[in-house]
Amino acid sequence: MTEIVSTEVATTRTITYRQALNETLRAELEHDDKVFLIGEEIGIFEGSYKITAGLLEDFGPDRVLDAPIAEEGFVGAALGAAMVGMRPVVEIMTINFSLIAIDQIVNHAAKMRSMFAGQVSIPLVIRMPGGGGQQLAATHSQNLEVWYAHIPGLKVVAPSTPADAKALLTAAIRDDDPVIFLENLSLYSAKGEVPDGEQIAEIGKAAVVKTGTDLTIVSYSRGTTTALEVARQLEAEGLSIEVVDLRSLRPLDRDTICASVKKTGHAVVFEDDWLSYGIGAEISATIGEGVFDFLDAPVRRVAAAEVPLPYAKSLEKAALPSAADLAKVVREVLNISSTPNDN
Amino acid sequence: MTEIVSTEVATTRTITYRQALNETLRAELEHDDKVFLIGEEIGIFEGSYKITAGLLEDFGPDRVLDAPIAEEGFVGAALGAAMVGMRPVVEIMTINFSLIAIDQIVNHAAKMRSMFAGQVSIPLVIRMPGGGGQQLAATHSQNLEVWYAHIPGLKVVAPSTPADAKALLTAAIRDDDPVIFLENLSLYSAKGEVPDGEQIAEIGKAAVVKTGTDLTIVSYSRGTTTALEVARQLEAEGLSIEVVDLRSLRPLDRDTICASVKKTGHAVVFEDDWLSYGIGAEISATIGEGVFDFLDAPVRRVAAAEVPLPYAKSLEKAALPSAADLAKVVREVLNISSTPNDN
Amino acid sequence: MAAKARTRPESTVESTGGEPADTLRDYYERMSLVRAFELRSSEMYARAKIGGYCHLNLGEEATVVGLMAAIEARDYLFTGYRDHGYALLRGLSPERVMAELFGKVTGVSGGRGGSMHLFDSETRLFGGYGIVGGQIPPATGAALALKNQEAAGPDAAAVMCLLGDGTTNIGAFHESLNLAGLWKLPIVYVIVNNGLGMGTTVEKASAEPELYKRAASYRMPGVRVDGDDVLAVRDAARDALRQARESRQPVLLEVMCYRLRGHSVVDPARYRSSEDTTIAQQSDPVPSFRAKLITAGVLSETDAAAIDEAADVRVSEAVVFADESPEPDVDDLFKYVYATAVANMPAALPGEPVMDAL
Amino acid sequence: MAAKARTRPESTVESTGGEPADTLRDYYERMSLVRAFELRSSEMYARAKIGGYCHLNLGEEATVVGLMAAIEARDYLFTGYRDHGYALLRGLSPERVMAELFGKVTGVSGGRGGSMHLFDSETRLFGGYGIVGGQIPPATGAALALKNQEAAGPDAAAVMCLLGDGTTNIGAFHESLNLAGLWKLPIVYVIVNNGLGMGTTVEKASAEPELYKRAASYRMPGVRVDGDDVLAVRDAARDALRQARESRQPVLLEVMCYRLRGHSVVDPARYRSSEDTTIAQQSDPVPSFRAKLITAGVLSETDAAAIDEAADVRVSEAVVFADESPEPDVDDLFKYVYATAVANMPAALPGEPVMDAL
Ligand SMILES: Cc1ncc(C[n+]2csc(CCOP(=O)(O)OP(=O)(O)O)c2C)c(N)n1
Ligand SMILES: Cc1ncc(C[n+]2csc(CCOP(=O)(O)OP(=O)(O)O)c2C)c(N)n1
Ligand SMILES: [Mg+2]
Ligand SMILES: [Mg+2]
Repeated sequence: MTEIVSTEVATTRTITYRQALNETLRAELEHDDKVFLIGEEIGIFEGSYKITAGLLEDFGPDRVLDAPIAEEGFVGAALGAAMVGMRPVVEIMTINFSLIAIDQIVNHAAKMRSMFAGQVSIPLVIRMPGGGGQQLAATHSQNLEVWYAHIPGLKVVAPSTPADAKALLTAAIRDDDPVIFLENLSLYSAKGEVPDGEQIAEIGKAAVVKTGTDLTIVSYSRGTTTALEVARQLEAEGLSIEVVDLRSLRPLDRDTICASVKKTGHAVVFEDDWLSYGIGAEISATIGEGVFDFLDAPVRRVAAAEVPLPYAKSLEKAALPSAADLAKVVREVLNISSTPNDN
Repeated sequence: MTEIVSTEVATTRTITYRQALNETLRAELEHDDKVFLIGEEIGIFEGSYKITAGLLEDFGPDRVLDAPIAEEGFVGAALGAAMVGMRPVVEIMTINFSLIAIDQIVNHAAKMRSMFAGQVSIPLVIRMPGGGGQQLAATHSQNLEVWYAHIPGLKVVAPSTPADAKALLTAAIRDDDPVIFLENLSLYSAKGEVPDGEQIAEIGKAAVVKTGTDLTIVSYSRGTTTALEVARQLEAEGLSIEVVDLRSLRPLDRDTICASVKKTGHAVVFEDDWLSYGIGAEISATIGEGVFDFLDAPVRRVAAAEVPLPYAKSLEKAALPSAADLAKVVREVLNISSTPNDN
Repeated sequence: MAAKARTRPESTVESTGGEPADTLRDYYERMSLVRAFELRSSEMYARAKIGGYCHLNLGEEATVVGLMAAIEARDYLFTGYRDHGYALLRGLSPERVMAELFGKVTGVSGGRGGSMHLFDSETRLFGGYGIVGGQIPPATGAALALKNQEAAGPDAAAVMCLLGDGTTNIGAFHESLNLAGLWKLPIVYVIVNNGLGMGTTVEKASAEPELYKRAASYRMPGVRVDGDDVLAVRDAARDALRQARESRQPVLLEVMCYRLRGHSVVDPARYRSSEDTTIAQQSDPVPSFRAKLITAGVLSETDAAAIDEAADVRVSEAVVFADESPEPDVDDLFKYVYATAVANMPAALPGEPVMDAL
Repeated sequence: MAAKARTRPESTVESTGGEPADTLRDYYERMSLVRAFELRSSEMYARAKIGGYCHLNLGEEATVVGLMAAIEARDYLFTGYRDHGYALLRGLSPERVMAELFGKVTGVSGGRGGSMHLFDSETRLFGGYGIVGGQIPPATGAALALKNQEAAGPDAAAVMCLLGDGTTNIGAFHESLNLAGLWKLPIVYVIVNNGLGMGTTVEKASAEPELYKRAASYRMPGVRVDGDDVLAVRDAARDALRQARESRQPVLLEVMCYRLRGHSVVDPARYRSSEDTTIAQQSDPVPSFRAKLITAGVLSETDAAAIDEAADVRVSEAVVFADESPEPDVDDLFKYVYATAVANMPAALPGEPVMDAL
């Protein structure tokens, strides 16, 4: 399922996404003494979502650095440390707060190497969770990954499984460019098989996480979990659904997406962000351009309603895309096409 | 060309985009004493691009307020003033610097009305130019409008002519919601016919600025100028090109776009931002979904190369989309289709 | 660690003696109401009646009461996410505050904001903000508008902007205070210094931990006051507001208090030393003010018990109201996104097509 | 207005006497080189050889020379966009600096950065930044790395971070200085206070216009020095750097100087009063240092003229070099976007299809 560049062993364990991140951070802190962690409350508090539990104790305050509430300051400081040879891994509590640091990320980290003609590299990882559905209300429930995905100079990955979390985080930390590492609040406790030993994924590659012949669902991060759930459920109805997990939003693996849709002739994007100008727009445009002649029905997008997400459970639920919404649209797309398997 | 809600007269004058903005700001300062201007160097310096020339002198420092270099602070202050009944019009020198204020714009201005159940309105206009092509290098040459276009709670307009600049700015200032008013460095000196008297455009409406039957070019802001130029040039070759000027990026007028493509069967988007996840992605996706059955060829996008824009003229020119690039792609799209006029 | 590490210097403002008994009793009633409300909120969170994040004013009751006794109805109040007590004492009914926490349509923000985003235009409670420091620029802008809308004087309105100690390290704090100092705005910035930003002590967050001293960077008076002393807080805040409204002199007021529990209801605060917890408990302003009033003969034990009992009943009523209120109607999902209707506003639910077939 | 409005208080640092004649002559040579380079840049801009924005150090030559005389080769330098003089005195050849301004591949940043973005990894000139305040967090982070990479001491490296007076009002300034003060980082923040941020005077931008005093918010020493006095600037900067490298004590150093012309080469500075312009011209450090050295017998009129002439020749050579250098190759457009190649990196030119047909 994960496109692995180097593997060592075959044994696996079932652990949570949180645990996979924690273990990978630990392994990378051990692997390279230029790696250090920086963020708010990652030390004594062990992280808002406990991703860094135990690390301060074992690596000390120079390697696991608690920062004041100053996102622009400490993200920029991490960038500066990267410029002089360190390999900082930043935690921003949630993607919502990254807006305060975005000048440092987009106007600086993303541009320096180009603007200075390759004289400096920025081996910087910025980890942060996005996601709604926890009743955190409008300012704390955003999925703004499309902003970062739009920016040359950044790499943006969004793993959907514990195994990918491990392999992509390792790759991100070893990569010499700024990598936005997108986590998701609702994935932290998700469990999955994770191979032991060093695992390094290839950034920029999507994965076909379930094969099928009737329709392709394209998703990423927590969306892939839902996509797989819906695909399996529809299998019982005799529909054969392929699921493409993007894994990397920038670079975008257009070949894998288009190859899948070329085969199935139908595509639905499932995304947690707002519909207009969201991740799905690029996926749909890519499919429309790449495999126009193979497409039997319009590409549809299942995305969040375009409102600042309300706190009330009823409204929040209505606004966020669900498995039921996805299943409904998949059925609509397949009904629209004359024959499900006509290509 | 402009969808006008109210008009008074028929006389027009030929003035620059800059002049249209300046006169409109003046008219609105006169029209409503709750309107005030705030921004860096808009007073004594008369604006980095001289849009506010003469206004400090005529309206005084309470109505034309020079702010320190503190984008987050003064944009947020304008928002706060809007909350208690004022109608601030902010100038941010360029869209690049808006990143420093983006937490106030996106996490606050865009969300307050929803989050507080309509108890407060935010009649706030944020004017700023985007655009490359002036050798301002990577950090000063961005087109990040897609970021704002993605955000519910904001309205985002991007006029391409002096007349629209006037009518949309008037509409924006009279609107009770936060409006991102996108200007463009390379349009300021562009001239056009502007009707005298009060002009108020309807926000959320695109305009067919040239009719044609073979292919639709969708664009906005300075791109529309190039699109019209290319359309006229191709007319000489016997091609009939329709040009849709989006004018409003949020809300997006999908009906006008799709109605045009339904007629022409072919579409090209011309945009100044980076291709992946740019404005064109949504336009392409919209067309793919809205008029799938009428589309005779894939929708193509002509956008900027995905690099931080270099300073050197040669590289800058290569990276930015030109009239020649657009003409080439229009020809490619029409060649791909069996007959140019087959629908 | 927080409490131990930081010395609490002499308050720069002295609490006035000779306060009428009625006032003192009234203040105790308010403190007791906030205490009861917060304890019940914690309980309701545990029972999953409240979701999301939920931050309490436990331990800060004297600060809340003192500040809200100083502010006038015409003034505007902006605060962070630790806002329940301020909303209650701004005059909002416990019913409507609890209903907001429950995400009900009867809540102060229609159920859309939740605990962090209480807002009431009538009483000029102008939010409730969850992004650290996010309230500071808008509060400053409200003061800018006031300055231009009315003349300075004892009857002028002012703005009070609350923020935490940890919040002083964010850029928006600096940018805003500079604007206020430069433009002479009628605003009082109140640092509610409870010694901790989540698990981080002031000393580990601020290079200058005597936060009121940061006012000097903006030629603004900086004042520190004991937050467990309700009268001292009130007087310091009144004086600061007076300067703001009469002289357009912005002020930075630092109020020293303790956070009795974790950062939010789900935080067990294991990072906190037992000494620190002990000090915070010993400084608890509710029992200590109660004891003081009893010693002074303002209240009898029975009176005090009756007040606490009444507060509890009041909060119970609020819970019943909140519980019985309906959730917002899903049909109203898009209701408040925009004030001015324009063409083509998005209104699709997830999975709906972007447009009808042409 | 700027110059008139602000009093220039006694420098808190005194310039040392008894400087060797060679050193003084050397400093004059440097000042003269910067002056000649900047005047020629202005001319080349007018001839459209230089594009974009172009900001000059005219009037700031004593500051530039003094600061660059203090910094050591092992130290890192971060600056804003007004960076030509610093690059020259960091040891970059006028050829490579001028070539960058011309957008040529031989430029210090390969023609990709232009005037605002000079960078040279070898001499540790770490940019050249065009976003106001953008350099401050990275400079702070470089100091953080240094602190962890090596021990404090006279041979340790430090960071010098330059910024303008107007830049002190942005949030990144506050956040960064707080981190430096908190973590005891080896960094010196230098405010090059030329009295103006574009058309705005310090007094209209900063509530506390004595900017060095803002250091107190971070328990950091704040020092102000006369920027027209090259020796005073050098000594103050050396002392600050010493504290940074030996004691990990960050310092805020404010250098008072004048901007001789407009904000950038295209700004006629009409907003400036004639008095202010006069004062700036009278304070011009190049002729005044020249006169001082002649009076002191360090230089003869002929020597001085020869130095100026040599500087001019040097710059002429740079112009020829820049002019004759090639522009970057369009095939290299994507060359530096990423350091680590990964799958599917975008490399399409405008109008190319997003992917080959499958
Ligand atoms: C910009 C931003 N960064 C981080 C957070 C997460 N966060 C919420 S509260 C908090 C601590 C704030 O501490 P303080 O200002 O002392 O207020 P207190 O909670 O003590 O009332 C943090 C870091 C946030 N909400 N916004
Ligand atoms: C964030 C940001 N806001 C605004 C600008 C536009 N701008 C460029 S230079 C400048 C003035 C800076 O003044 P100062 O810090 O005093 O430096 P000086 O130009 O005097 O050297 C401004 C406002 C910018 N580049 N970046
Ligand atoms: Mg606190
Ligand atoms: Mg300046």
